[in-house]
Amino acid sequence: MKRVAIAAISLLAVATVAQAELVGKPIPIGIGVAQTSNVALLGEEEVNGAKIAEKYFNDNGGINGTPFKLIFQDTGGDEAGAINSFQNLMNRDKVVGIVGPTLSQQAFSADPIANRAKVPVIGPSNTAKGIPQIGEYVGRVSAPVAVVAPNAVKQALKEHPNIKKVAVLYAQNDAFNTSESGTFQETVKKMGLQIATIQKFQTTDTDFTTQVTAVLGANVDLAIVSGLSADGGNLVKQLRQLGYKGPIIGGNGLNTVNIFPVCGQYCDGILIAQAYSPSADPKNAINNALVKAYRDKYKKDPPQFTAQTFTAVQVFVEALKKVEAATKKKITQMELAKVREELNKQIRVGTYITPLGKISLDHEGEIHQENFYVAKIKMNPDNKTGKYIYVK
Amino acid sequence: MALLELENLSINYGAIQALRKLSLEVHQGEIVTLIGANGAGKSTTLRGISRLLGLKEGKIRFDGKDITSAPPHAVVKMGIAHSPEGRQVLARQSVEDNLLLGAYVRNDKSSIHEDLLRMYRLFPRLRERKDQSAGTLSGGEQQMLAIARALMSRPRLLLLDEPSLGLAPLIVLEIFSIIRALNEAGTTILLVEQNARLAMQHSHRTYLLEAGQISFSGPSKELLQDERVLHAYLGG
Amino acid sequence: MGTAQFIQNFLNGISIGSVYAIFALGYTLVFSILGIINFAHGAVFTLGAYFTYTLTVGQFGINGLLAGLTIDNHLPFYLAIIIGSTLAGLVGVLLERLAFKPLRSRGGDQLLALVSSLGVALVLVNAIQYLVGAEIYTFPAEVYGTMKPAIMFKVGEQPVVIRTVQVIIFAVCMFVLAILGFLISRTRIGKALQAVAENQATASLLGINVDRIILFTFFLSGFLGGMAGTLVGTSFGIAGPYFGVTYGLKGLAVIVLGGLGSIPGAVLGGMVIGLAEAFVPADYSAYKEAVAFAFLFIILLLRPQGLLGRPMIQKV
Amino acid sequence: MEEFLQNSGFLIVTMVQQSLLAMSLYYPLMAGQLSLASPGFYALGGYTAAIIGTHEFFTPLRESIGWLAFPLEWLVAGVLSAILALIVGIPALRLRGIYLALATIAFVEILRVLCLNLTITGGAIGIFDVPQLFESRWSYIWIFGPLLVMMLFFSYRLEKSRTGRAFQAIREDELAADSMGINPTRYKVLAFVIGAVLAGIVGAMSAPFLNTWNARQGTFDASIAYLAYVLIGGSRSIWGPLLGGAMLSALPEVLRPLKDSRLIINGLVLVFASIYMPKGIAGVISRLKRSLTWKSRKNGGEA
Repeated sequence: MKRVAIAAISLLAVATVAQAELVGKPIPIGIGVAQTSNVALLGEEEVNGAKIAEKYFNDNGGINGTPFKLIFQDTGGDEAGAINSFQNLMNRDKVVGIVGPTLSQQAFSADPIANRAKVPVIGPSNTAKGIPQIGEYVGRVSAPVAVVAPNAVKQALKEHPNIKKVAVLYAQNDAFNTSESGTFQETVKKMGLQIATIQKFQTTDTDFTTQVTAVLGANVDLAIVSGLSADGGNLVKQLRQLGYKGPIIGGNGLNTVNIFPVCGQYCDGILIAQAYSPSADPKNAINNALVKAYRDKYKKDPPQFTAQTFTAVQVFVEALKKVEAATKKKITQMELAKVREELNKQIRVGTYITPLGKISLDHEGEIHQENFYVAKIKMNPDNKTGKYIYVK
Repeated sequence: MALLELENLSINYGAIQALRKLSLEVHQGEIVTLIGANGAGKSTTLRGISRLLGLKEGKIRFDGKDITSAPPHAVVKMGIAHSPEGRQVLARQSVEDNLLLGAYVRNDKSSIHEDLLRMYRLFPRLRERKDQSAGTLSGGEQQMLAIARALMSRPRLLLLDEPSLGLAPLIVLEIFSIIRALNEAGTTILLVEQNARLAMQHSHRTYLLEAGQISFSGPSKELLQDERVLHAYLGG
Repeated sequence: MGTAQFIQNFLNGISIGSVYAIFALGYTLVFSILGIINFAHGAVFTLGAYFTYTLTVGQFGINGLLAGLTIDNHLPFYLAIIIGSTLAGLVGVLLERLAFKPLRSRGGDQLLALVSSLGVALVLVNAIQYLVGAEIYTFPAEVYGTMKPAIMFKVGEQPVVIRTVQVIIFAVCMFVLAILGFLISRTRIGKALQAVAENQATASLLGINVDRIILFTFFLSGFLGGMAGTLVGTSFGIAGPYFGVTYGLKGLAVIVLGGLGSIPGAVLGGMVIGLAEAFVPADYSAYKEAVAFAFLFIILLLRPQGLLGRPMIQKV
Repeated sequence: MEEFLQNSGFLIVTMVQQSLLAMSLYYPLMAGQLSLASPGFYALGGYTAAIIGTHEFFTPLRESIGWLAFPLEWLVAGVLSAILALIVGIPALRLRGIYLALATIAFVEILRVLCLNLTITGGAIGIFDVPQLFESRWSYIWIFGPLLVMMLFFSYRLEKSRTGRAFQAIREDELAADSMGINPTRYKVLAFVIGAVLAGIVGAMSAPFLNTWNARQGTFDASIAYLAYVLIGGSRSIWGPLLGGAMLSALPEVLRPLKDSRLIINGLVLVFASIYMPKGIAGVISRLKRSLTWKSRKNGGEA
């Protein structure tokens, strides 16, 4: 009896290995981002972008007529959660590729696993150095901020030529903000300005009185803030409330409409280094479509993570189309492993016209983005909503 | 009719059975003494009555009402006050606050104050120390405080657990004369005492408790003459 | 450090400290009576802020079950904060009934209360996210009427500044401390509360309904937590469902420093840690986070009962 | 089967890993000490492995000893944890009950802020691209599994030994133990160090397992999670933390199909488990076992 059972199990095992799996229909694409934990604030923006992309691209014919569906697996805020989410997506949900995870730290943990399993991953918000280098199956559509930041400083100098002393503030427990601030500091030095004070905080902080009074005490002409929406917004608000009058540059983490309610009227005038601008290019049709869909549903402009996740889905969709063109076969008639492999190749070929503008992914999977933007925040009279006015 | 009636009371401490089907009665106006060796279940009986301990079986009636499943604070409200064994005063609070907390169940503000003065008359030492925190009192003073505090609720039945424990002989006598006085003023008293002879001399009836059961009972005067009781508990 | 700088740091410290203190008040209250740490306090704090928000603004964001919902009947802020805090108090009552009382009456390990309150925190935080998403919600600036956002004065030539809302929080903190002090040392229920805190069995022998006092304490703790959450929310916005939970850890340092279970201690502890953080030199701001815990560690070694605590009988 | 391991292998190994971390809390508890320091030592161990595995300073060493670098990492992590445990434990273990727990929480937080600020620990990003011992996550069972078996055996021997009895005596009554000639401080520190070394080694094994290491490993949340493992599992036998760690770490994954509400349910389970299983899972099991044997004996008697 026991022997029979073992035989049956091994037969089954052989069978699953031998019988190559086909891609399911609709074609499954995985979204592994933080839907719970305190990272969910970012994850929710990503989920919204993914959902809009799913509807938009399916309405436009899916993958040459075959619909695709997004499968969401929550990563939570930690590394193990990201791995579990990815494992589920790869092995149980049999996705052709994964968009995720939310944090760079999670990416360093989960991406190698997808890479070894030869499942293409596109990071929607992983900006740390070294992400594309994890492996050949790992790419991203979130530009490392080194290229974005200098523009904002230049713009500030253009508007206020007298700037001499600069204060730099950043959230030290956040990977992105730490590295972004490094770039800001280098840029400032290169431009011959003086860094009068460097203040660190945590993304979980709310009270910045000490940092702000240090900035005020240093008598600076420019403050550069690298933080996320809640902490960054509060910091800006407290800077202004306590009497700082000079220009403020916000890092890319402040490029979200989520900061409007936090700093309210005090958001006005912040220069923001942007990897995505909802209003930079009125001729960008796909961005217009995203902005319209988002406005229809949520009554405001899409934040950057929403646009980047939308873009990640778009890259998958267009690359899948290219796979069909290259192999002259329908995706749904191909083996899963083969599709993943081909898909990964095609992701890195050619360019994409996305809400982020024209982008491409190089052989390593790093994004090359044609345009970066600097915007200035203009608050509406209600002091709760506002816009990013594109300045560069 | 009995003021307090215990019927087949059994109480367990974990796996140990502390009381086995104990029955006793206390009548209006009596002083009843409960004597027995250490661990016989005397304090357990009192703690059962004031509902600090859960019952395994049995019934408790007070003034004809079944209080078996009443919570401890309700029992106090019905007129049973329990002055527990040892130093169960609220050490962090002042003597006066301890006394006022004794009257917690009462609403008649003015007469509470009268009673407070009465307690100070009964226990002048407490008056001297009324603003001190109770933890700084001596053992005897704490005992007085515990009794006085119990009296502050104007109980119809007073449960006294070892009022003489650790006190100097003179103070013990003082306390017993107070007990007598209270009883004459109308308070019914159930008394647990190590000092059996003294307790019996001051009480109307006595129950003898052995291994969680009543082994003997009767008017204190008779029991004081009883050979066996004398031998076993009165060291004579 | 000049005088102005010193005064500025001092004010900064007091203003940060008041936030810690106001969080810690309800936290320490439950400890004082049950000798346990209520990990769900941070969640109740958050909930209070959301309640008040719902009553004053009533406009929900784009995520969660209530996405897009708008409530048109708005209450004035002072009324909303009272009702919101009362609701938070009721959540506290529920918390006691569901997570603490069953444990007590079953005589389980006291430490289990940590786990069950942690469970409640998990439920509350995720339920909030389920309903209103992880977005940031903010109170309109007008909740305190038309006041200047900051107060500035000069010491010598140097300006010293403080945010008005911080002054309000500090004032409320002191007011609450005074009211609590009166409530606890002067009223009947306060005396009963102290008796229960000291010895539950003795308290019940005095005719005090221990159960009801514990319930009252949880209500009070929830009420204070909810009010604190709202006030802090008006200052910083409600930064998602984990908003209050992040105070939980530092709150522990605060209440231990002040003396576990001591109400003035919670305020003093908050101020001391706030001041210590404010006086960390700018160059070492990265280590500011560790200051509270360094204090915690040291005070535990030197004086485990805290600054204002009594030497403790082991409770848990 | 292979597919199952592919998919759930990581989770199963995580369950073993979390059981081990729960056990690291159990040893101090054997001697009556409620220490929540394990996440600190876990973090230290992880950083040790990640630094030895990636830092250029150790490149010649790695090249000369090959895969032996891994056991070396475990050893170094264990030794460093022991040293740090002595430094922290000797002053801290004078505290009791919740006070010790709070002091250890403070220790974990101070360590976290330190790791966030040092260059060698990689700041906020941490250390990534940690060299791998195995290809698949599931294979990591070959290091965590034997460690678990070893620790079970060790605990079994410990409980029967003089040291184990000394722990027991201190747990029951420290003063009485002292008067019996047992030096409480010595044994308390010993129990603390055992737990720290275990947590440190688990950390060193986990850095490759998780591919990366950063200051988000080993936090206050972890302290509380491990405490929950031990209490829900049962704090009176080594099986308690083992079961608690395995079950509670698997719970959110088991609940994954519930999507948005999975963590709400997870929280409810914690509440109900603490209320209805006051002696933990191990307690429930031993009660079941007792009532079964009792019943069968009773039935046997009647027959």
